[in-house]
Amino acid sequence: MEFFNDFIANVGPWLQGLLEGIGLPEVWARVIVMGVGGIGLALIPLVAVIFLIWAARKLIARMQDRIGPNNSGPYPGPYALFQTFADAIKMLTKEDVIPTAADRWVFNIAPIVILTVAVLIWAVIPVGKDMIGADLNIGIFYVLSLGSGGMIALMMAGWGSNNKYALLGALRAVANMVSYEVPQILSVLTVVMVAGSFSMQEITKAQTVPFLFVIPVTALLFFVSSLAEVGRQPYDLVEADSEIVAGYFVEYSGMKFGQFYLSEFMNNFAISVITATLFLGGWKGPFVDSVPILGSLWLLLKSLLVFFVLLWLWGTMPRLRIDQMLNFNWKFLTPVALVNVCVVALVGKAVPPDADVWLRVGALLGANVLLALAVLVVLAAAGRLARRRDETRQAAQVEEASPA
Amino acid sequence: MLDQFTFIGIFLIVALIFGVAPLTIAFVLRPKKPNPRKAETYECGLQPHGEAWVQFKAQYYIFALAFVVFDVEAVFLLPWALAYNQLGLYAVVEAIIFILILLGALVYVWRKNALEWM
Amino acid sequence: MTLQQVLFIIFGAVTLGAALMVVTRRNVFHAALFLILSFFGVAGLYVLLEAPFLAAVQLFIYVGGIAILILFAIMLTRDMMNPNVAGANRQWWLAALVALALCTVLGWTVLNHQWAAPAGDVPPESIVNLGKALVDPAGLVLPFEVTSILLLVALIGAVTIARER
Amino acid sequence: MIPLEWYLILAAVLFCAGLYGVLSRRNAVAILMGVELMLNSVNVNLVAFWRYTEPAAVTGQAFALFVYAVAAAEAAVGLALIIAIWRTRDTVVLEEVDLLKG
Repeated sequence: MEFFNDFIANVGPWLQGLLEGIGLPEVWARVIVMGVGGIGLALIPLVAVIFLIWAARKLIARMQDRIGPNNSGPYPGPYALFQTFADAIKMLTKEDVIPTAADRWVFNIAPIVILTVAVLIWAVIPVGKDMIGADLNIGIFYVLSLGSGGMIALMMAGWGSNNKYALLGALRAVANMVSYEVPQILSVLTVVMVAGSFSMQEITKAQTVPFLFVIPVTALLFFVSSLAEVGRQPYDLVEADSEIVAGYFVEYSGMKFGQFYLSEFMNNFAISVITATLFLGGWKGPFVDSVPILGSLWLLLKSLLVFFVLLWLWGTMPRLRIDQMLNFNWKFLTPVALVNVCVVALVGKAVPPDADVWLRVGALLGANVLLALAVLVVLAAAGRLARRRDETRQAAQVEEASPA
Repeated sequence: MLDQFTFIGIFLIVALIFGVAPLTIAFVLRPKKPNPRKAETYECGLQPHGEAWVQFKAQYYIFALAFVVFDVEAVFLLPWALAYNQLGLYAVVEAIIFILILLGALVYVWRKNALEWM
Repeated sequence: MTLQQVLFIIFGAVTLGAALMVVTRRNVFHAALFLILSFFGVAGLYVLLEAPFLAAVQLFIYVGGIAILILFAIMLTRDMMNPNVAGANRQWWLAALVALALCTVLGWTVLNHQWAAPAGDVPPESIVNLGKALVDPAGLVLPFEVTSILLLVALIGAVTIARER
Repeated sequence: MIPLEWYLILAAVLFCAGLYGVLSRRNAVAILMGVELMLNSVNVNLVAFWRYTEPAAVTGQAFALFVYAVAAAEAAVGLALIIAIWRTRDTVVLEEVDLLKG
């Protein structure tokens, strides 16, 4: 029974013992165990994404009053569950077209880089109690710094295609990603301040109360900026099909296109899991102490909840224009994030260090609610001011136009 | 610590394999029937007009610029945030001054209308 | 040879090889991509030096920030793809001579000096200590605040210069 | 353990590669890339000395951080200048931008 309770934690030492039994030196046995663990870890997002693509199609269809993939017709599997597999096989057997004008090397390497980066993020995500690839002491910062690799891949794709739409899409995508990285890292900063660690595992453990209920403003900032970072609706102007056809991957076909598509969904799932880990308590939940494997289930449920919110926005939000997107970031999110860091820093110090956990939580929550209210008041005032200015300008125009 | 980074290194190799494997499988499976029409640059069915590497607005650069500045700021604040629980009010005020100076920069750029998308 | 030394040679080869490509490639976009590869190599060296925080900073600021700026600048000033323009100027051989001479001098100096053996381990809380020192009145608080001013000046100056009027 | 000399030699070669780039390239952006290489080599040196002589002190890492800030500011302003020059003179080849000769 003990073994099943802690299944994953036992496989590693068992495999290592087995390998050393056949006479491998300890170092190599360790490397092989790590490699096997790594493959297992990398398979998680891949398998999850295959089903999430199906779920996304199904749910979006429902939101748009369609049926989506279903039992009838040629869809494979019950409820067309295996449709994504069929799509994958189709992608694999499609011809690969490289435009003559393309910069071949850059064009071919971009899809490899983007998928590699999407997989690499998973090394530091705690997928359960004591189940984590590497509990780095720079954990969350590692995730953020990998994001820059994704940007480079987009630039490579856009440039390498030698196509106007692709380059325009890549520029938009990168402008989008770089802008929203500022509120994202500032909200992570707040989390680090409250949790006192970069390590994803420590951040999870620090959440006696999920951070969503301690620093809700930060949670919202993080989710919105992550959404922009992965280019999901309403920020899908980077690949707006109706304007720039598909953006940076317009020239890609076959499996290279598939890799972009796959990495996009992997990133969507990754931000869901990271949001769940940072703000919803990760693998924490009832009975985790006695049955550790339950932690993974809790994490999965929480991530799916976040992913559902993401799909919900996808199904309902219209696309933003680039000026709206940049305005929203630089004139709203970034100042709010900066002020938020200051407020949390001050309130955290105002509460005496030996105070009760609940007092601290209450103070932070109260400060956050006040901050949110203040932001709303300022927004309303600014909106009123803008409207009044418009009205006076219109009145002036009318006066000018009418004969005296 | 190096043990954890050994895992990261191994995971990097695994991730690279994951990145290359689909392309390799596709390379074996896919048909190869190239023709010059197919390999033309896509421009909604028309003949591509002019060069693709056209010049873009300097506005993109302004936003990247603002990003780099705030990026560096965040990197300076990260160690401070990590040590936050062990710091006194004095240290917090110093960091807030640091943030306010940059907020001032943002406001200045905003007032100068450099953040407008033209 | 230990595993660390093998890794050093790999990262070092990546860094230097990419750096050489940066300075010799005529296509500036390719040079910029090799520059990014070189940054990755340096990040690997930082991990070997047990400074993972700096490795992440390297990726974050250099790859995510400065490299993006360089790529944007290349796209905004597209003349560089012109095949009629030579990559190197007429004094390139002189430049190579100077670089080689400096390299020899530096290498000779390094190899003729008895360097101390590693002095102890990196404390596990070194990042926390860094955070404390940055806001410590007796420590680095002045450079810390001055950095903020530097960034302010850089932002305002660069925006003023780069804006289209 | 890796001898300190290895890092120093590597940084020296990296610095010289950057120097060669700065001296020999015609394109302003490429020259800037050479400068970035040189700054990187300096940082490698700083961190290596920190690790091998005073790993308990924070100054090594802190100095590297300040170098990052300076590098970012330098790149931001330098590239802005290049863009401004491009806009007024339509070139990024520095040999053609010697105002005094007109």
